[in-house]
Amino acid sequence: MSEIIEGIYQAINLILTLNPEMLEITLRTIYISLSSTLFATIIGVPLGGLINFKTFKGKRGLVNIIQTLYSVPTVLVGLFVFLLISRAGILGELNLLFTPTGMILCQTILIMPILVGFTINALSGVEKNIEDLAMSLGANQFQTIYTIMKEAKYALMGAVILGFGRAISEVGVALLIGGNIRGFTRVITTTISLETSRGNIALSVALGIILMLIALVINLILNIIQEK
Amino acid sequence: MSEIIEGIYQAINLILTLNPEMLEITLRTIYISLSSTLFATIIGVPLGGLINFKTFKGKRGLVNIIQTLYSVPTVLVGLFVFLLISRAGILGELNLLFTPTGMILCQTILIMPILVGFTINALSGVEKNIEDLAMSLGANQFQTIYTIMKEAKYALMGAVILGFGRAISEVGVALLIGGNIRGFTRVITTTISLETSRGNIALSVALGIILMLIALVINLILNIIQEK
Amino acid sequence: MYLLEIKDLNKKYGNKKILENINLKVKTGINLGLIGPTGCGKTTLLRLIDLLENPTSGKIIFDGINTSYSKKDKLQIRRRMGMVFQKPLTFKGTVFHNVAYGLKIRGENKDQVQEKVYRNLELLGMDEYAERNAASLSGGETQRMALARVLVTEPDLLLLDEPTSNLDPLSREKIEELILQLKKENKTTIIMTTHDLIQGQQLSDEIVILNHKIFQIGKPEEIFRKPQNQFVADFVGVKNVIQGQAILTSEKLTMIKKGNITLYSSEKGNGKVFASIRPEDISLSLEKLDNSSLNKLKGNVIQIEDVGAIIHLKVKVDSEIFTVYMTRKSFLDMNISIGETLWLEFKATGVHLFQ
Amino acid sequence: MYLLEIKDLNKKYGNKKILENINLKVKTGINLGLIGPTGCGKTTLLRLIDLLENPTSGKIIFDGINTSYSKKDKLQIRRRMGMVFQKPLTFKGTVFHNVAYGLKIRGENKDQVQEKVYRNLELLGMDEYAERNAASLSGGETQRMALARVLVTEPDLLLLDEPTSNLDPLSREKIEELILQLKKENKTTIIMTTHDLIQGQQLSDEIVILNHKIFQIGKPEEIFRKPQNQFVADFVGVKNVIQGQAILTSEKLTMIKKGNITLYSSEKGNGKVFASIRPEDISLSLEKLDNSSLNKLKGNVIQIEDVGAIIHLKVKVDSEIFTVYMTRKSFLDMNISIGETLWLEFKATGVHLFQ
Amino acid sequence: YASGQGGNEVLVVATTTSLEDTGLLEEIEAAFEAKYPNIDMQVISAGTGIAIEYGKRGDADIVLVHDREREEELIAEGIGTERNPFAYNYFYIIGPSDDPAQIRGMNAAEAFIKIKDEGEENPDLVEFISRGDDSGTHASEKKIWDATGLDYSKTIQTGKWYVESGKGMGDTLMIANERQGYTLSDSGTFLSFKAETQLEILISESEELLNVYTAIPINSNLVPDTNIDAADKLVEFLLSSEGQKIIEDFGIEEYGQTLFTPLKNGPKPINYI
Ligand SMILES: Nc1ncnc2c1ncn2[C@@H]1O[C@H](COP(=O)(O)OP(=O)(O)OP(=O)(O)O)[C@@H](O)[C@H]1O
Ligand SMILES: Nc1ncnc2c1ncn2[C@@H]1O[C@H](COP(=O)(O)OP(=O)(O)OP(=O)(O)O)[C@@H](O)[C@H]1O
Ligand SMILES: [Mg+2]
Ligand SMILES: [Mg+2]
Repeated sequence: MSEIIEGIYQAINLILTLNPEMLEITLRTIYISLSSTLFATIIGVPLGGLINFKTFKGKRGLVNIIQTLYSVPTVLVGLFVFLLISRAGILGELNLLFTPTGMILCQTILIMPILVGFTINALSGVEKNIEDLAMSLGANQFQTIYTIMKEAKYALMGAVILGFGRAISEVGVALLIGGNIRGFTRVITTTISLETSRGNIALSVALGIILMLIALVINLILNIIQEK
Repeated sequence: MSEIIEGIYQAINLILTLNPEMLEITLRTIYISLSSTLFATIIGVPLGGLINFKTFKGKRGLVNIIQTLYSVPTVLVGLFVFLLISRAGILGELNLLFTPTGMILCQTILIMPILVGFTINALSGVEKNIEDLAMSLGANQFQTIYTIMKEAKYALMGAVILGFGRAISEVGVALLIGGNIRGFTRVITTTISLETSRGNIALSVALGIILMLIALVINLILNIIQEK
Repeated sequence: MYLLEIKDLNKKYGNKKILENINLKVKTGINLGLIGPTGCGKTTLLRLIDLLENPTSGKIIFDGINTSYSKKDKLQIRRRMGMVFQKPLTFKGTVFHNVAYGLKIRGENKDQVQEKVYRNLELLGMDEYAERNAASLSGGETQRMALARVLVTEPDLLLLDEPTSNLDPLSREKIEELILQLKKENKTTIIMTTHDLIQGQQLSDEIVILNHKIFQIGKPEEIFRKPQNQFVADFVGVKNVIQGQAILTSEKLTMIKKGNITLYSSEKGNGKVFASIRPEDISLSLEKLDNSSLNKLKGNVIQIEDVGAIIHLKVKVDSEIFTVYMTRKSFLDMNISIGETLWLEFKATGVHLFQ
Repeated sequence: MYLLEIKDLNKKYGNKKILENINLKVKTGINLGLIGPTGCGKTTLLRLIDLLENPTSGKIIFDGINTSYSKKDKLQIRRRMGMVFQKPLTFKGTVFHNVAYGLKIRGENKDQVQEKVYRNLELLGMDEYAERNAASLSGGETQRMALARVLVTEPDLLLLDEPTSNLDPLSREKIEELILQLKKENKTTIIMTTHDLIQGQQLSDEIVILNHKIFQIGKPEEIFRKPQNQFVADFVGVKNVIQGQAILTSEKLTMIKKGNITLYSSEKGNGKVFASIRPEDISLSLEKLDNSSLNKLKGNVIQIEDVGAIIHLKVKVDSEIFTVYMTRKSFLDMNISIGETLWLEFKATGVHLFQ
Repeated sequence: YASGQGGNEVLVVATTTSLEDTGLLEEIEAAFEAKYPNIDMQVISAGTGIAIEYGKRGDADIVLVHDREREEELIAEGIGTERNPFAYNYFYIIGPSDDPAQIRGMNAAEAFIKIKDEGEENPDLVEFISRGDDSGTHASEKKIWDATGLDYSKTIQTGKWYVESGKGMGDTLMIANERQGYTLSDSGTFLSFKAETQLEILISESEELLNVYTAIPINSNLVPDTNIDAADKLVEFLLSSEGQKIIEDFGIEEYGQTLFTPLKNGPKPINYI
């Protein structure tokens, strides 16, 4: 277990010395995971809202499929997107492979089911009557959905935090789509995986600790936003 | 994209031919991920219940930390458990490294924060008054918690399905703790990762499809349980 | 003009018919009371009117617009209505937020919102509560907040589902005054359900007696004095109902016989009828008096009930039991006790006939 | 024996004192009415008694056990109580499930649960609803289900928070009968809040007038006839309250002066006092009659209100306005109209004094 | 410095993990980009199979691998332009220090036969951990089995002693350490991991253990959009005396010994064709 103590020590050291490469990797990690979370939220939450509020045939089945997608392995999403954006793929022209943009795209897809699914979960927890109340007070469909989301904001924020957690901690997509290119697509998780395969376990632990600190800070910020 | 069609074709083929190695890997995958989900549920849901119902100083902070743990990278958990159960570790005696049991242990730890966190989320969505109602009708603390869980069963089942999804789709822990040893700790995700590194993209896609089918069936079963 | 017309409205839940064949016209500016037993469909009807639910069949026409046609108009129509729900409902957040909601979603500017919210909270004696967490309000406070929440939007049609059920008498009186004032000053049309018959009678211009179907529509005094059928009579608490055989004896007089009892009514009737006499129309005396009342019955006091202002007596005449009201004063003056023999007198104009 | 004793109870939310210095003893088997304006702390008091909330200070002693001591006893004590909440609350699931809840958690066997649930549902006319989704019940149905849910557990102490606020008159009467029956047959002690003063008066053995503090405890007739202070008088709707200067003229008579009005009361008073006369104790005549009533005042009719059974008159005497009740019959007989001059008469025993 | 900035021409290099994991490519990248400031060299490290796949799909401009058979296939398909061997080292046969199968001093093929025999007899004591992932290292292992005259696919079915990790070199070494088994490792990875394990080099410098690293630019005629110019420049650089010097010196600082021998400037291996 000495590696853990060593890891903590190294983590403190990395933070205190403000290692420029570390800083760059950290900022990129935040940028990529926050962007994917943002996009997935912007698309997934309204989509979840729509599914929750519409009654249609096969809704139950759709929710089942969305929940099944929680189980999609990152490599599978990675492969799928890879086939799409690799030069030989349909979107090959866009040159997205091995770029941060490609990573954001892929992670957005990856965490989308979580956001859609847990939006549905969160909203279905809100009393049905609140919907009536909002509508009765003259809210249009959009305003009604927005109101109910505000009622469920605690649960929704949980989903967003989870999506963010999945994005920032994810390594499969980051490796396959990002390629772990130093100075360009290297993020904390891929660095951990590289350092682990190099046998630098203490350094990996240190990086893991830094990742957790980032996540903590971002969660705190998201929680403050939620309070408003 | 031809690999995807090829992948679907191969998936059908693998299923129809009942490839014995494939069958073995599939059963192991189900065994390991269901076991971890079960343990994490048994521990995590009551724990989440306890946290939700007790008022104590630092509760808010604790919830924040739990939510932060959504972001814990699988490699980090993997490394931690690895250091614990490897020969040189404290639990080295137990010979858990590179065994299915070790994988279950580690995945249980991995998905625990999700179950605890989303249990809190789900329960906090239940009207505070329901708690009073249960207590007033003479429910003891345990019965009160159980009642509120039943009120929130939809959201709780969402958390369990998510935990299961994370466990079955996870590859970092499976590789680091399981070791992807053929015939012993190899599961679908580690096979996908192996086949991908071998460049067998279509086969990886096929395996991914099979994984999704398993997840679908298990979700359906969980949903039927929930209905009761 | 009719603000609201309901035509052949039906509503089922599953196979259960909740509302059957509802036809109703509500004039602009009137106050319509919706009265009926528990589970009779009052809330359902209000929800249908507020376009929160779709009818199984039939039409709801609001201000000339058929609400089932124009899907897009629904929102506009709903914005001209306001409903206070029977079940206390609050948005998370402060009382201010709750009351401001309707204005905010209509995009009114901040100052206006501020001004209107406070004005309406004041109106309901809730201005001190503006910054309170709405969830922590008491039952009655919640109800007043809910009313303020609707009033800020100045609806043309106000739907009130038991708006005073959680209020103490003083607060209730204030709300009742407010409702009357709204009608007078803002020409707001109001449909309100109530279980409080007195309230219904006092506040309404017209009353609908509902029990899945409409049993009677009319002015309060019609409903209470001339119930059109047994259901309404029972429900509005018409106390002395006697089923008997009627014979028209002259142009202006019907004679009703039931056992040894003979009654005279100035209304027309024939064959099997119900006759009802309002308790306060019956006077009591210790001896048979010689006066113009046509109906004079002898009976024994079997029960005395002290209901505060008024004493309720039950007097047995033949096999029928009559309820009679009298003031405490005359009760004490006459020194009535149980078992005493008394004479009941009432005029033929006081005997109402229905089937 | 006292089933419940409350000693020096205080409850604050934040800095707001909700309940101050509550002292109350509730005898086993009695029916205590809790009456007070909106937001006065009724629900809070019931919640404290049901041990759902902790007092800021003070003791609640149930059947001799101090509930603040023994944490473990709380559950046992709570199982001997039952509360019907003001806000309609249901567990997800059927009506049966809701009503069976209390029995199931007490571990009763299936047959017994089945039998008791159906017996109580029937008692409340809800047996047909057993398999219905509880969330889809109407307001009144929910309230009846909530009562059944509590009754199955046969509590020693029943706490009812506005148990009939959503019920129509007929259902309400049934519930009222049920409450009286429970008291009689099961010796259940009941504490109930109500906004319906008549209900409070009819059902309660004792009434507590609450407004954060206890303003009066007493038998219903004491409360309604002899309010101890202005608050209670106002609240219970004592109509004719006159503040004047009292002089004790003899052993048995107090003279009260207010402007040109002089009143005589058979109660003792001195200095500044309030005098109240119940509207139904006042009789009216067109001329000053020569009889034994000590109080005879001349006034003008300024308002006539028709409240169904009874006519309410407002009569202006000097600068005071008196409310007088009379039956429709005598109203018509006397042919009273607005502006008419009348004589008010009442006995000295009908004038109640308080400060 | 960050290679993401400055360069306006991108050179994507797909490499097997062993080159990246040792850190050699980082130094090469630094020097190469210093020389060609307008080229941004981006290194993707992946399993041999997927690295070659990247090449085939045009996602990489050049691949650096160590699997002769597949390299030749790539040339034959016309996807790779030519093989440019630029460095070599030897695989090691690694095992527990007590060497339960007693293979010390043998050549690679003999050692494999010994491990198999002992392993079949006593699978609790003697195990061989194979990468089993079709990597360059795995390909070399197969070649050694071929050299023993045994049929590879039958051999690996003969019992519990043959364990397939299906993972990268580092992880496979960890498994070997945990199970106290034998394995075949490239020298660079083993030296990185030595400190973490109680394993020893039992056999090195056997003829069959030769491990040659090759650079293959991707043919821009067949796979459009690849940056063949920059790829050629990298090949040129790897084979230049500057590049060869970097390879020669790499590792002395960290491990006290060289990890790779430059193939153009350094001594040629025995029997090298
Ligand atoms: N979703 C539903 N499914 C089945 N029955 C329903 C549903 N919703 C309401 N009902 C039934 O319809 C009837 C009418 O309900 P409604 O709420 O309109 O009654 P109400 O007249 O408002 O009664 P109350 O005075 O008790 O509030 C009730 O018997 C109720 O149980
Ligand atoms: N959590 C809280 N924070 C602050 N004030 C509160 C809180 N809960 C209740 N109150 C206030 O305490 C007062 C008493 O509330 P309570 O519910 O006991 O009133 P009540 O007598 O039952 O009124 P009602 O007749 O309207 O139901 C109210 O003014 C209410 O706003
Ligand atoms: Mg209703
Ligand atoms: Mg209350």
